[in-house]
Amino acid sequence: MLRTEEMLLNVGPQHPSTHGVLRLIVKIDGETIVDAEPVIGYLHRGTEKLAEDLNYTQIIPYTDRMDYLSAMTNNYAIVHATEQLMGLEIPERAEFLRVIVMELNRIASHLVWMGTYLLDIGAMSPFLYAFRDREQILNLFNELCGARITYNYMRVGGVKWDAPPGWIDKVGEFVQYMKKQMDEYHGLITGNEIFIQRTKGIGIYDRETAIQFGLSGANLRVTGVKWDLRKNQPYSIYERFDFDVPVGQTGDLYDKYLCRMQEIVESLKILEQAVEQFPEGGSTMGKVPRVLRVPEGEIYVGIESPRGELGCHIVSKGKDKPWRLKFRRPSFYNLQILPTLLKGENISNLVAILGGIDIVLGEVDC
Amino acid sequence: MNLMMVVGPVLLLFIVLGFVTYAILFERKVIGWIQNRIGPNRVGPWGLLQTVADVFKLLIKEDIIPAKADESLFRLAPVIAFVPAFAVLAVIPFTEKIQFADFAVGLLYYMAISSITIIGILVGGWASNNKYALLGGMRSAAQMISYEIPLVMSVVGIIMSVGSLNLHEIVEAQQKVWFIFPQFVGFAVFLIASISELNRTPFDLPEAESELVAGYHVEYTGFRFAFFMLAEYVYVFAMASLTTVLYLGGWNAPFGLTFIPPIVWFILKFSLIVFFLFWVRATMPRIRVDQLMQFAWKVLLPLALANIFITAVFKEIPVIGKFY
Amino acid sequence: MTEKEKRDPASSEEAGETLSADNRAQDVSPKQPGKREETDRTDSDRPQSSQKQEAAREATPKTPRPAAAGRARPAAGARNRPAVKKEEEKPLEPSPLEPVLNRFVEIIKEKAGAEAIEEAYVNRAGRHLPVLVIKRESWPSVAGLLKEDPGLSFDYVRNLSGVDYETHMEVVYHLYSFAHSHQIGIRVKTDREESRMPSVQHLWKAADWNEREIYDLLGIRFEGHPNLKRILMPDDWVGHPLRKDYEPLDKEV
Amino acid sequence: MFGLVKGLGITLKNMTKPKVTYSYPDEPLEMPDRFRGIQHFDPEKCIVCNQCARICPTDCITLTGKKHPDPEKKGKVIDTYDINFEICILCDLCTEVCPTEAIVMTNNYELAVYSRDELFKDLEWLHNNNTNIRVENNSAKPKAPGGKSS
Repeated sequence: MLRTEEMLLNVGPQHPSTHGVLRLIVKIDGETIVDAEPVIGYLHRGTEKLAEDLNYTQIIPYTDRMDYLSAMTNNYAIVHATEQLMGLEIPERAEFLRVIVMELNRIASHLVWMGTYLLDIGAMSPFLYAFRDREQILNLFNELCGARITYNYMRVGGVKWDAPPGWIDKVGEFVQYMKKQMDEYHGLITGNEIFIQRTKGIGIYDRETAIQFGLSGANLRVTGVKWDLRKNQPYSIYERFDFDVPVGQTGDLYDKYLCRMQEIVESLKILEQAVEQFPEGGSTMGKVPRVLRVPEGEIYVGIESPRGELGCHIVSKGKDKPWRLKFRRPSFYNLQILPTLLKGENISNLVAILGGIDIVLGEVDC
Repeated sequence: MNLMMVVGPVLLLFIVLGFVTYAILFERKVIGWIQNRIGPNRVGPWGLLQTVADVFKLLIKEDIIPAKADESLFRLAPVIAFVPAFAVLAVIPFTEKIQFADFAVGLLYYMAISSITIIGILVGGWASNNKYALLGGMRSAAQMISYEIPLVMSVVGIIMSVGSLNLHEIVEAQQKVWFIFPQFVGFAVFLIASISELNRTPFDLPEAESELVAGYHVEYTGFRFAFFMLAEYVYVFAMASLTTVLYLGGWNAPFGLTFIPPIVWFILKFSLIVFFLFWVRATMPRIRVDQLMQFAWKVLLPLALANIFITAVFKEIPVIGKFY
Repeated sequence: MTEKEKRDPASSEEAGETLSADNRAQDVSPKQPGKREETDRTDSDRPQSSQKQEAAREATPKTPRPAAAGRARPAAGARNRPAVKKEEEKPLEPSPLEPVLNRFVEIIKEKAGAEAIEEAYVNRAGRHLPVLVIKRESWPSVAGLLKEDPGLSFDYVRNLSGVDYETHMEVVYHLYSFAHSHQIGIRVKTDREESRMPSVQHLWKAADWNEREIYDLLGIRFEGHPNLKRILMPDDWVGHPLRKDYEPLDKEV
Repeated sequence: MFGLVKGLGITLKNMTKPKVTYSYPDEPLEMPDRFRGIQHFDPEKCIVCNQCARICPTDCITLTGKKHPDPEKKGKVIDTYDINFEICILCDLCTEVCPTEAIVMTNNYELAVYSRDELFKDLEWLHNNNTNIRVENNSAKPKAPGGKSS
């Protein structure tokens, strides 16, 4: 047999398709990958250490920068955990505004994923179409809370801004516009034979491995496990909306693509109902003392972010600063399965599989 | 006469360089429009000087040769890649009179010379002593070789119909019927194989941005990098003109509209093919290496052989034989 | 640091639970499933005690889920400010997850020995999460039990975090079981100086990187972990940043 | 094969659609009213209560007050007020806690400079940055009675 020599290839940290500063030390024999070892920590900013001497309102701008593609869900994670620990009551209007902005953010995050995923596989145009539609969501956020990416919109006990006049109808219009756009995406990508060839039957793992590795979000649902925190452990007012949880069968990359596109459609459904049932009056901020003194105790609350279960574990000693704040970051768990998926694949599949698990390095390194 | 021998090629060189600059700009504009954006419009009116600015930038860029690179091969690679691209244009009959070299084996000359570029790319990938470049070089060698054969096989159908390799005669044989209609299968195989020869999407594996960063020309900077880009776009020029000559009847006017001069017809058909190449680049994702190989050997080659067989059979049938 | 807590929050909370219950009256008025309006809150000495919306679900049999896994909570988790702890409060109405907690405790006591569990209580704030504090020595056997025992079968690690309480270090596991769809919180204590912890990486693969992260940031060495080295900080970093006694390199930040 | 052809059809159709890009450097890009741009500071309103410096997550606001010049009035007057825009994350918490709306966000976002020390904006600069100031402010200033309760 021809003696082949293994070669160490450094993929990243500056590499066009690692979605951030992830470094993969890949041992390859020719083009097939023998072993891959992710090296992370290039974007570690020590949020958890900083949080220990910031009071709860000051932590919120820091959470925007963890999963910078869906900052609203990060805001909600810490605000929801604090409210749960304090047993606070959130007014109706604030709950509706929160659900609307979180679902809009989920759609924006999935659009970014779909755009960059197609770019990894080689098609240039879907990336631009995805960002064109996402631009509309960012404009909506810009009108609501004054920022496009780092919203800092939620506060313990409610939300900072009320919806400006006419904003809710703009959300309604966007929902109709986005439904038409979905056919364009399905026409351009779903039927594309080359895309199917590149993604069907690749990066398959079964239900047990997914649960073993603690995967969550679309990565877990793609193996047939119907686990969506909005349904299984409902928080906020998600029980009032009926939407279903898309679940895949085979667990390959094509299923992940279909699952995430279906999740966009489900979020559109939620948005439609939320806009319909939006309460007229009501305040956006519950009764919250001037200086937040969170009672002593410990709590872990998980919510469904576009990448999976985003949990917030707060240990408080009755002060206005958390004693220990730990974020359960879905991308950190989802990235662990990469080495086992990559064994025996080739370089082109490495890029496709890495894109498929949809990680954001700001969240992995926290 | 020998004055023409010198001025002609220089003139052609300038035309081709002019084409290359505006083809790059046209490509970026077309892909821009397809993606709902404007495309380059900052440099010069409507961005017309954009490519000129790019080339100028590449000229004044520092010309780095990696320390551990194989010096002489590193310098030679772009030359090997570019020269065949330009030499191939000698044999293309633009119109009745404008042709630089009209010899009997024009098509064979084209196919032979165009495969020298593979060596240039392989040497470029190997000499820059960079893992990504090596991978890019390996991939492009495998791809070009495996697509050279269906490319040549698909053209045999035309040669059988015309009975000669001379491009001039091939165009003359298409006075009444262009070969795209009788040889449609051959045309399809030829088009796909030519896209792969040009290393363009969906076959742009050697310089797959998202995987190999930039494939074989990752270590090239400055004007050497410009040479590789030049070679690629001159090949677009050559391949598009060859497709026009072989399948779209060169300078023959469709349905007898001969009042428009033949050179204009040639340019029209030529730019249709070029637009199609850009259009495909904006839409298609990239094929994987092993799928690429299977596609070449298990799909294109059998199709090309079947085409030859069908042409041979149809030639014998009296009624429709005259088309073949 | 304020005067040291004589008991760490968990046990004081537990004391608050069983010994004395606050005097908040909880009226669990049944509500129509869909309609959700402000329940009347009896004013009590605590500023923020209030009825969570979920209380409505616990009263109405709408959700098919068994009561054991019900999310409802009769009373909010907020308790008295530790300073003014009145002893004579009425005992809290036992949380619906009490039986679940007791079942866990029995299985573990019977299979892993009685002394394995230091404490067992229901964390009311955290959606009535049954929490067990396990001794470090018996943690490997209890972990194996939690994973393999048919009655428990916790196969999904939801969260794994390290906490530095200055008096001691602690690792907190939140596990979930897809088979029985119930969840549990485990806390294992270890002393601060040379803190050791048996690794559970062989049971749940998700714990691999998490343990490396806890080692990297808090310095708890996990015995039995295949490659326990830093994951977030640079490899040659000195010290473990999340420890309370960690003096940062440049104070200016 | 048909998926590819359908895809080509869609891209061709998109060629005819209107362009969506802004031509930013030529035409300025207006931001909605609530946009969190560079702050505007109004020294008269400031009562030197230090709330903004305390709430700032990155501690980039430094201010010093001095005794009120004419004796009979008590309280302080602002003397120097600096925001270090190297680390300011424009999170809008300072305007939220300011009781007198002395510091307010504007819609300007051009902050690119050639050298770092130009990023230390002092009171005078912040005061002159008074173009398109935010109209609707969500600060701690007590609303006029009967105002929108938010």
